[in-house]
Formats: sequence, structure tokens, C-alpha cells
Amino acid sequence: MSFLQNNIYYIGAFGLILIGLLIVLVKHNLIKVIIGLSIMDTGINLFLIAIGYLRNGTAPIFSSPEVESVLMVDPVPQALVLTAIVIGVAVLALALSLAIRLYKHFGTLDLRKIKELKW
Amino acid sequence: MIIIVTLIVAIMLAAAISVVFFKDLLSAVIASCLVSLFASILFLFLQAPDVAMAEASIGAALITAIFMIALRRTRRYEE
Amino acid sequence: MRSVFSLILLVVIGAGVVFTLSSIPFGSTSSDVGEYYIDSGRADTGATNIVTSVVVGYRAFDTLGEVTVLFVAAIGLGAILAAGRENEEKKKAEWEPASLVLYTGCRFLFPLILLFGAYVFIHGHLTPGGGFQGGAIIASAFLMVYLGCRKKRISKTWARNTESISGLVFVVTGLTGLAVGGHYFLSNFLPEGTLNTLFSAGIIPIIYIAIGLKVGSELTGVIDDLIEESE
Amino acid sequence: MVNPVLLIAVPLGLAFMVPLIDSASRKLTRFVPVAALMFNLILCIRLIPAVLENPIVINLGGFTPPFGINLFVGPLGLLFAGLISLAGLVVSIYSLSYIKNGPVVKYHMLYMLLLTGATGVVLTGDLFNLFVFFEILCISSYALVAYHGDRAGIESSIKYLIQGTVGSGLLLIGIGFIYGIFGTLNMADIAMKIATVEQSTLFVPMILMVAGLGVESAIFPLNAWLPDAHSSAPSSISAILSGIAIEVGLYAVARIVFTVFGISDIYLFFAFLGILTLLIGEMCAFAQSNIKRMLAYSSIGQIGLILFALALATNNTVTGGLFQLVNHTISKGLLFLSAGYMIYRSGSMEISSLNGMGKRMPLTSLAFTVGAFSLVGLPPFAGFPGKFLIVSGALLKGQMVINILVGLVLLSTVIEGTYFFRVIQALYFKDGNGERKRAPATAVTAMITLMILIVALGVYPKFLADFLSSASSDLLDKMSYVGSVLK
Amino acid sequence: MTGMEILLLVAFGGVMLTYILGRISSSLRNTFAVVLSLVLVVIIALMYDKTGETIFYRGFFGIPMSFRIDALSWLFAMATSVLGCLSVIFSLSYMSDRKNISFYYSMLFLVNAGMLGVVFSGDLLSFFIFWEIMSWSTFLLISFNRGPAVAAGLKYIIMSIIGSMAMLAGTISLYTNYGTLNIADLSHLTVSASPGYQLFLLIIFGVAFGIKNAVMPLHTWLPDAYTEAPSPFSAVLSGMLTRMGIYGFLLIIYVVVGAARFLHAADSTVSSFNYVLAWLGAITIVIPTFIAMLQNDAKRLLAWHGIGQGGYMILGIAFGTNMGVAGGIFHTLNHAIYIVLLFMSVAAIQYRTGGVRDLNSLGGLIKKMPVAFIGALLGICGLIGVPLTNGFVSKWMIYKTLISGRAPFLAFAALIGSWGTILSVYKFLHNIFLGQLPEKYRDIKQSPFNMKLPIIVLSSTILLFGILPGLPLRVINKIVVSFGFDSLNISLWGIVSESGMLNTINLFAAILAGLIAVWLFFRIGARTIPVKQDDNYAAGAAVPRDRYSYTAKYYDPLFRMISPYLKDIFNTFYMKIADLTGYLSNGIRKIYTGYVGNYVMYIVLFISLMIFVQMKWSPW
Repeated sequence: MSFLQNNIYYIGAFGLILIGLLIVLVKHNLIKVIIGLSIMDTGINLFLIAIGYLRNGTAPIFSSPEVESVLMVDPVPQALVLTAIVIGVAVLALALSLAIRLYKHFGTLDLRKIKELKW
Repeated sequence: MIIIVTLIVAIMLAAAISVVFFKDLLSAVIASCLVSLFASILFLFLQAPDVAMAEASIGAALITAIFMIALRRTRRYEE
Repeated sequence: MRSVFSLILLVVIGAGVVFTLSSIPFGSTSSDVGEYYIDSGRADTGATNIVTSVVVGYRAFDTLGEVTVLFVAAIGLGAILAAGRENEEKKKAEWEPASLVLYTGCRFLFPLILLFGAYVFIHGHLTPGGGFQGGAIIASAFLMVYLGCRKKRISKTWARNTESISGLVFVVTGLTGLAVGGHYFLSNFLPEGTLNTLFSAGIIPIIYIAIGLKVGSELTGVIDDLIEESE
Repeated sequence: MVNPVLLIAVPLGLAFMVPLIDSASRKLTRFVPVAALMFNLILCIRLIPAVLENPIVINLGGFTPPFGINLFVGPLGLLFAGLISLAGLVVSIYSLSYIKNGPVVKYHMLYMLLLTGATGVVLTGDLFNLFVFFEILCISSYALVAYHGDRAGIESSIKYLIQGTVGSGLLLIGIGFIYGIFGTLNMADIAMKIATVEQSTLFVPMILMVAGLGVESAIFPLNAWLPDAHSSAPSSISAILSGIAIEVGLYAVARIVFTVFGISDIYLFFAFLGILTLLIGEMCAFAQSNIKRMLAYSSIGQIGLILFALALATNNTVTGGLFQLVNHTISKGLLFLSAGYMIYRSGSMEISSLNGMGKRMPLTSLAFTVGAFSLVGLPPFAGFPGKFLIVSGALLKGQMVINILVGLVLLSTVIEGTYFFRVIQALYFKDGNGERKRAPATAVTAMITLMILIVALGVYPKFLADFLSSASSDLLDKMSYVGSVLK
Repeated sequence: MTGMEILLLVAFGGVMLTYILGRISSSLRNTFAVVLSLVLVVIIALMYDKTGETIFYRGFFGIPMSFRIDALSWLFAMATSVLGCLSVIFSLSYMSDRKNISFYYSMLFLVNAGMLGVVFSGDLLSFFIFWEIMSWSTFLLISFNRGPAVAAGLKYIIMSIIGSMAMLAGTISLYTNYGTLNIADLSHLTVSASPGYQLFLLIIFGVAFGIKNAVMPLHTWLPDAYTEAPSPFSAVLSGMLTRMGIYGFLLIIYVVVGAARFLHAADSTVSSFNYVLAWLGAITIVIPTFIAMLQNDAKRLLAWHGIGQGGYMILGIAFGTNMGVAGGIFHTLNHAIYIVLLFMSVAAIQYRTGGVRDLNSLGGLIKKMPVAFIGALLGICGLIGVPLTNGFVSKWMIYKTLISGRAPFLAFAALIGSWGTILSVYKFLHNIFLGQLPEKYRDIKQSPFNMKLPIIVLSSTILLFGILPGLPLRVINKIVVSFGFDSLNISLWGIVSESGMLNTINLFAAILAGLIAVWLFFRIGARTIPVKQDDNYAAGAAVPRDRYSYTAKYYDPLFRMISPYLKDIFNTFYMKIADLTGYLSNGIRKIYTGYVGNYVMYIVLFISLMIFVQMKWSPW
């Protein structure tokens, strides 16, 4: 149980990252590859937040001015993840627009068939 | 508490793995939406409400919508 | 074959990660920087949401970059879709009109969601949430209208101008800080006010409002572009 | 004193303003990048004396370094910023006439933002900030590669995007590890604390970060996107990608490996990696019949050479590597720009279709020739001093292994010479048909500027050598970096 | 500004000016080209017997770059400028109907300026820079004729880059070891160098200069380049540019390493290097000369002889006695004179016959083009080494060195070479000028004056140096002395030495007497009747009037005997290497398969490989 307690978030995070990578590696449908990238992004975000977590800490928000600084989780990874999420959605939107164009040109999303540029 | 978390992680990973096997891309997109949704719950558990909000609204909602729009324009099933 | 090989590689990476993670025990690491923010974040920036004070105060430059990333993606998406659109004939797909219930519901909900989004980013320095979340909520309101009311469109120029004006506000705020606020880019040049009130935290609300509008209009623009493409 | 943050803020602000300017006047938008980059170039030049005296550290938002983000404007950063502005300016002038079709306004915005991102990467002193600017750089280049919206552009762009996203994901994981271990994101702070942690712990984060940045900087096994993207982008963008984007990636790798980690056990490995990249790039270029692909592979080779030079980590070699880098930016830019118009006229990228171009486009062909000579390292062009410094620095180390690597460098020069001279022969000594037609004035201005620079640097390398030498100590001298950031 | 700076300024400035003037008017350009080349000759002639060194530039990372003049550089510069001048004069009409003449002239001047820079360089850095300028400008000229010239140019530039990379490595190695590149300083500093390092220097520079001078295994660029280049430039190429390799060998062996001091010490590594070099020289004499015999292309034949004669020079220089080195240098000079003459004769014929240089389709031109014939005759006499021509003196010196140095095999090789030379150049002379005149060349004219002039000048120089070898040998003796050898005992008529002496005036008298006797004999006892050329018995068949050539299969039995052994295996070998590189490159680029999943796999592979190595062996 203490193993789980200590590692479950890391397991979740790296599970997502590695599954995302696996999807990128073995799937050849472009949409799936993009889904894989998005899953990987989610995993990374989870990992960053998990790093900043402090056991029994509270969210880094002072709900009233009187509250003295109690045990709070690290705000920095949260700030980073906010940024990372937005970047993720930006890349994703671009990727999907490219996918639409690609489909228009090639009539397929199978990356194995899209090999006009090689060598 | 830890059991709930473990369960959520398990479901999340299962959803992620299921993406590999779905032939229907729409299902895959929904699965990835689930992943984001559960991740946002985990963020909440990790005392990150800001991030949870962002992940829920962007990761789960907007991204899924964009995927679906893209799927409309391309092909729903994997060849 | 390929998947087995990939799995082996990923397992090796996983092993490396496990090895490294052993020096970062979960839930007990504390960073000097993080503690400093918690201790003096309120005094430095005047925001009670420390995440906000980090995002818009200490690491505002990151946020500027991030807004730019979204901006770049939106333009890039527009460019890619526009470049292809030039050389194909326009064809207008027939949309099935939405049912009356859906239509009315969407129109009813739309201002409420907008309001909620605005609330989220205006109160970014006090409560969870901020420009990104608020912007995303606004964008989802528009998304709903697109899906529910079908024929409604926002004006392209309107979205574009909001986008660039709010971006400019961000940069100009930063430059004003450079000019008057102690010669630092993005430094706070406004009074911090009292904690936990709406008009506090100096430039943070200004920036967050700008971000909220920008993110909202950009994501809306992205969705609009994509939907237009899929017609 | 002028504030270096303007180098980023002004182009960014102008980029945000472009839609407004565009609604006021269509014609004006094209000149916005020219104006912004001109401003940056002047700013960079004005900063030189101050920076040579002491690196400028800008605390953004007025928070002191480990807590706020800082910009570190040392000689190295300024060198890159100046190079970005210079190459950017020249290419933006070239683009005025080269980019005619498609969403032109968006092109100019993306172009400006790409260069802003690059400037941000080289000036920032914060790891996560570096990541953010890196993303600006990458995303704008994904979009620009696909600018024409043709088959090849879209295909290469999506491939580039997938690899780039995986790379930036890895970079972010690495940054996460670093934050977990050190609790800080400031590069100087990390550099100071690096000795307090056991070395083996740092391996995985470092390799993740190097791999992540390596994707953009085209180090050997990570560079598969490059030939596709460089060959199918518009030529002006190819010039920028080859001349700026991968160099900036290399800067980031070098900054992290040398200044942040600074553990010398791994340097030799990077030297080997550089040689491998060099040989593979040159050999692949040797086998190409498509001119832009050939130039792209040659960029891989040059990056390998620069990496090799940097990895030897002595003042001489790093100076040489930086010289080579400057040369590569200018020469490869010139090559892509001149090849761009030749392709535009002949309508094909095959080398055989360029036969007889020397008659039809004399100036453009001359530009190509000068660029090729310079890249091969023939005196009196800018490539020779760089090669001279690299080889002399490497031989000064006096190790047998490195001497052998130097032999391989010289061997690769032979291969490089072969394929470049093949193209030059096609330009001048084979007969082709077509009418004689000049490139437009803006393109000619751009090419002549670069040609003059190449010859000037080749004839009087000392002009740059002192500055590069202080830039190299900026890269290698970890202690003074830490000292000047965390006063 | 010293003389050398002015000279180089004029030389390089002329390049630009020629091109610019060419855009204005072609006659203006031609006049300017001739004037410029004459000015160069005059300036260099005025520098006779000067020595000195001036630093002219410090802009290259503060490494002082200097010009230096001594007897060696003066001799080479003089030869370069004179031959350059003659080549320009010759080109005036030869190139007149071509395209891109401005480009041709400016590149010719650039090559010339590069060579002058090379010989006047006082340090190895400027040496390398000028060397490279010379190399790539040569490349641009070799391919000037297009067609097959393109491949020849590529071959040349690849080998040239290999050579210059070797030279760069050597130069930089010297710089890192001694901190200076000044040749005079280096010659003092290398005294203390270890034998291994000296050997390294000699080998690595030897590769560079060996390629330029076409020493046997490195010669393959030369036949194609000589053959395909525009003929007046072939002359420059063979006369001076290739011989920059000899200059380089002299510089590195006798100046930088200073081999004269310890060449004949028992355990010297340098002497073993020189021994190997001498053997390479001998091989270079024998094989190419016999390959030359197989050629049917006039320029290619001369090209192979160019390689072969280079072997004599190498042999003389590598043998390393005062007589040998002097002979080598003198042979370089002589070779330049007669090979330029021969190329010009061929070029004159090409000019009039419309570019024909196939030996089997020419013939009988002696009456049509007597000047070219005399040029060719004297040229091949020099090439063979017939007494009273310049080639005889230098070959005599080399033979004498070899024999008195107890190297009978080398001497024998040199002798075989001479024998082969006689056979092959006789074919050359005969097939062009003697025999039957083909119908279509019935009414070709004499070559124009500006082609005749260089031929006449060079022909008389051959005789002049053959009869009065003391003129050039005085300068050469100074060079030899400056290397640290004993002075030769030279008179205007020849060389005096302890075991046998050369006195050309006696020879002159003897040969004159012999000729008079023969002439008288035939004059008095003449019993011949002139017959027509085709008045021949041909087994009952009528001899074709137009084309009766008994030289079509010259030396056929000999060919059949030797040709299987005379394949240019090195060329085949290099071509194999080039093909192999091509295949290898083609294979390597297949790793970029086009499937993006593989590309991501490479990234993952890279990381996991690193992590695996680190976890398994933890090298870091």
C-alpha cells in the first residue's frame, strides 16, 4: 500500500507517457498518432504536478488574507503545466489542420503510405 | 483515498491503452477525452485546482471538439 | 515484431526513469523557489492565488511566450487551411438545421457561459482559474453556438482585432513597466491594493483579462477555421 | 543604455499589431518584418561594447534570478541574436518579392514570430522559458514549412511536427526531472547546484533534454525531419531553418551540456556524435539529385562539424565552431536563397534542371558558387578561417583519438567538395535551355549582402575572432556565468 | 609597399579588371591582357637576385602572413610569368571564336596570380591560401570546354581537395607544434623535431604535392585534365601549374624540414622517405611513358609524357645531392619550356584543323605549317634529351647523379623511360607532320602570327638553354646552395665535376661537324629521285589517294605485347572507390525511410540506447 501511496501518480504519469510514445511508434494512422501525442502531453503534465506535490499540502491559494502560510504544494509546476497545456492544444490544433490538408492531398491518413519524401 | 486514486489511474491507463486497439477513431478520441478527464481529477487530488480547470476545459472539452471536427473532415475508421 | 521491439525500448527508458525518480521521492520534495513564492507571493504581487502570482507575476515572461505560442498556432492553422483553400472551388455543404429546443437552449446558455468565463479570468488573482481557463470557457461557449445554432458565425475581423489588441495590451503593459516601473520589463507599476479584493494585485488583472480575451478569441478562431474547413 | 528585452518585446508587439496594420494598409505589412529586424540588428550592434565589458543580466518583472526569469545577454547570446537579426533581415528583404502567393500577411507574422522565438531561446536564462520560446520557434516553423500547402510541404510538415512534438515532450520531461531534483529552473542556479547531486542521477534528465533539443538541432539519429522539411519549405524558410533554427537548437544543447551541466566526461561522446552526424550528412548529400535536399543534408553535416568543434570544449575549437556556425548561417542562407530563384525559374529541383543556369542567371549562379566555395572551406571565403580554427584547436589537444576524428573531418570536406562542385559544373559547364532573366531587385540585394559578408569574413576574420573568443569563454566558463546571474 | 606586394596587387587586380574590360570591349580586353602579362614579366625580371621578406597582412587571427623572395621563388615566378604571357599571346587568336572569353582570360590571370602567390609566400598559411585559389580557379578553367571536360574537372578538383586537405592538416600541425607558420622560422625550429614527426610532415605534404605533380599512384587526374582543358591553358597547366608540386616538394624537403643537413646520415628517416620517393619517381617515369605510347590523342600523349617527365624531376630532387637537385630543378624549367611548346604546336594544329587531335587522322602537315613543325621537332628533341637541347643537360645531370650515387636500377629505369619517350614522340611527330596529307587539309593555312611568336620564342629558348646551360644553372646553383648543399662548379658552357664534365660547346662543335659531313655526303653522292608519296607497291591493289597511312597501327606488335600490362590500374582503383562511396552513400540515406514512425523510433532508440549503456556500464 505504501508503494502505491508513494508511486501511483508517477506510475500514472509515466504510464501515460510511455503509452503515448507506444502509440506514436506502432500506430500508423495519423489521427491515432496525434492522440498518442496528446496522451503523452497529459502524462507529462501529470508528472510535473506530481513532482510539485507536498504530502498533506493544500492548494496554493490564500482564501482569506488572514491565513498564514501553511503547508502548501509547490505552485511552480502548476504554473508550468498551465503553460504546457496551452502549448499542447496549440500543437494539436496545428497537427489536426495539417491532417485535414494531408487527407485532402493523399486521400489517406496511413503514414506508411505517405512516403513521397524519403532518402 | 489511495484506492480511489489507484482505481482512477487504472481506468485512465486502460483508456489510454484502448486507444491502441480501437478501429473506430471516434472511440479513440473519446478514450483520450476520458484520459484527460481522469487526469484532471488527479490534478484536483494533487491540490492543483487551476490546472484541473484548465485540463478539464481545454484538454477534455476543446481538444475533443477539435478532434471531432477533424474526424468529420477525414475518415472515421482506421484503415 | 515492431511493437515488441518498441516495448523493449520503452521498458529500458522506463527503467532509466525509475532509477532517476528514486531520487525525487513523491510528496516530500520542497523547492526553495516554491517556498519563497508561497511566503512572499502575496507581498510581492498582491495576488492571493499563488499560482496566478507565479503565472502572471514571477513568470509572466513565460506567459507572454505561451500566449505567443497559441497565437502562432492560430495563425499557422489559418495559413495552412488558407493555402490549400485557394486552389479548390468553394462548395457549400447543406447543414441540417438544429432543432428548436437545441437552438433556444444554446442561445440562452451562450451569454451565461460567456459571463462565467469572464468571471473566471477577472478573478484569476483571487480564486482558482485565470486567463487560460476563462479563455477556454469562452471558446467553448462559441463552440456550443457553432454546434447548436449552426448558422451563427463570429465576425473574423472582430476576433482578429480582439486577438491583436489584447496581445498588444500585454506587451504594452510590459513595456510600460519597463518605462516607469523600475526599469524592468513586465514589472508591476500599479498599486497593489488590498489583498483579496477585485481591484488589487497591480497589473495582474489587466494581463489576465488580456490573456483571457486573447485565448478566447484565438481558440474561437481556431475552431471557426476548422469548422469552416469542414463545410 | 538600451534594454535587450526590446529584442524580444518589440518584434512580438509588432507581430501582434500586424492584423491591425493590415486592416489599415495592405502594403505596409510586408515591411513590418524588415523594420522589426532592422531595429533588432541596430540594437544588437549598439549592445556590443557593453556586453563585451560585462554580460548584461535582465531580471524580468524585477524579481531577482532564482525567483524570476532572467535574460542573460552575454557575448554568445548577443552573437546569436545579432546573427538571427542579420539573417532574418536579409531573408525578409528577399521574401518581399519571393513570397507572392498564399496568405502573405500570415507568412510575415509567422516569420517574425519564428525569429522572435529564436531570439528568446538564445537570450533566456531560464529552462522552462527556453522551452516556451523553443515551442514558438518550432510551431512557427511547422506552419511555415507547410506554407505553400502542396503535397510535399504538408507531408514534411506533419512529419516534422510529430518528431518535434515528441522531442519537446522529452525536453519537458527532462525539465520536470531537473525541477524535481534541484527545485529551481534558473540555469545559473542549477549550474551552481549541480555538484551537490550525484552524477549518475543527472544522466537521464540530461539525455532526455539533449534528445529533445537534439531533434531540433539535427544531431544524427534525431534529424530525420530535416531533409524533408528543408527541401519542401519555401526557399526563404529553408534558409532560415538551416541558418537559424538548427543553430539555435545547437546553442540550446551546448548551453545545457556545457554551462548548465558542465560535466566533462561526456564531451568526447558528443565529439563522436558530431563526427557521425557530419559523415552521414555529407554522404547522404553526396547521393542526392535534388538540390534542396542536398543542401539540407549538407546542413546536417555542417551541424555535425560545429557540434564536434563545440564538444572539444577548448577556447580555440569553440571559437572555430562558432565561426563555422556564422559561416554556415550566411553561406547556407545564400545557397538556399540563390537556389530558390533558380528553382523558381527552372521549375524543378533536380540538379540536372539547373544546367546552364550560369548563362541565364549569372548573378544568382555566382551567389551559389560563392556560397558553395565558402561552405567547402576554400579560401578566401568565410568557411576557411572556421575550418582552420577548428582543426588547429583539435590538433592542439594532442590526443590520438581526436587526431583521427580530424582526419574524418577533412575526409568529409572532400565529399562535400565533390557534390558542391558537381552542382557548380552543372551551372556553368553544361548546356541548358531557357531565357535569360534576372532575379528581382530585392532578392539580388539580399544575395549581394550575403556575398559581401562572406568575402569580408574570409579576408578579415579577425573582425569577428575577438568577439567569438569572448563568446566561447561565455559558453565554457561556467563559474562566471553563475556569478554574473546570481550576484 | 615592396615589389612583391605591388606584383601580387597587379596580378590579382588584373583579374577583376580583365573581366570588367571584357564587358566593355573585347579588343580592349585583349590589349590589356597582353600588357598585364608583360608587366608581370617585367616586374618579376626586375626582382632578379633579390632576397627578402615582408609581412603584408595580419588580419587572419593575427597570424602574420608574409611574402618572401629568394632564388627559388624568383625562378619559378619568372617561368610562370613568361609562360603565362606566352599563353595569353597564344590565346588571342586561339580563343577568339569561343564564348565566355572574358571569363577565360580572368581565370587564366587568376591561376597565374595564384601561382605567383604560392611561390612568393613566406609562410605556409598564405601558401595554402594561394594554393587553394590556384586550385579552384584551375578547376573552373579545366571544365571550360564542356562535354567530357566536365568529368575531367570534377576528377581534378576531387583529387585537388584531397591534396589540400592533407596540406591543411600538415600546416596546422606545424602551427600547433611551433606556433608559427613562417617558413624561415620553421626551418630553424624543425631541426629539433623528432624523426617520426619529420616523416609525418614529409608524407602528409608529399600527398598534397604528389597529387599536384602527379606522382605515380596519385596521377590519375592529369591525363583527362590536360586533354580536355583549352589547349593554351593545357600548356600552362602542364608547364607550371603541375610543377608547383615540385616547388612544394623542394620547399618542404629542403627548406621546411631542411633535409640537406642530414639526408645522407645513416639512420635518417628522411633519407628513407627520399628513397621511396625516388622509386616512385622511377615508376612514374617508366609506366606513363609506355602508356603514352599507346595513345592516339595528341594531347593525351603529351599529358602522359607530362607525368613521365615529372618522374625525372622527382628522381633528381629525391636523390638529394647537389647535382641531382639542380638537375631536378633544371629539368622542371626545361620541361616547362618544351611541353608548353609542344602543346602550343598541337593547339596551332587544332586551331587550323578545327579541333582535330586524333593522331591517326592527321598527317603531312609539315609543308602546311612549318613553324608548328619546327616547334614540335625541337619540343620532342628536348623531351627526349637530344644533345644541344635543354632536356639533354638536365637529364645528363640526373643520370650522372644516379650513376655516381650508385643507383643502377634507378638509372636503368630512367634510361628505359628515355627509350620509351623516343618511340612514342616519334609517332607523335610522324603522324602529325609526316606521311600523307589528308585531302580535307589540302588548303589549310599557316597559323597566325601571335601563335607563331610563342612557338618561335620557345624553340629558340630550347636551343639557347641547350647550348648555354650556364645561364639558368647559375640561378639554380644559388637555390641549391641556399638549401645547404655544396656549390656546383658551373661555367657558361656546362658543368665541371670531378668525374666527367659536360661541355656543350664541344658537343656543339662535334655535332655541327657531323652534320656538315652528313650533308656533304648526301649532297655530293646524291642518287635519289623524288617519287610521289602514294607511288607505292601495295600488293597489286591501288593505294587510296586520299588516305594512305602506314602509321595507323604504329608499333602494333609492340602494343600487343605490352598493352595488357599498361592498364591504368590506379585510375580503375580510384573509380572503384568513387563508385563504392556512391553505393555506400546511397545505402546510408536509406535510413531515412519516409515513414515517420521509424523516425520517432530513432529518437526512442537513441535515448534507450544511452540509458541502457549508462545503466549497464555506468561510464558517466
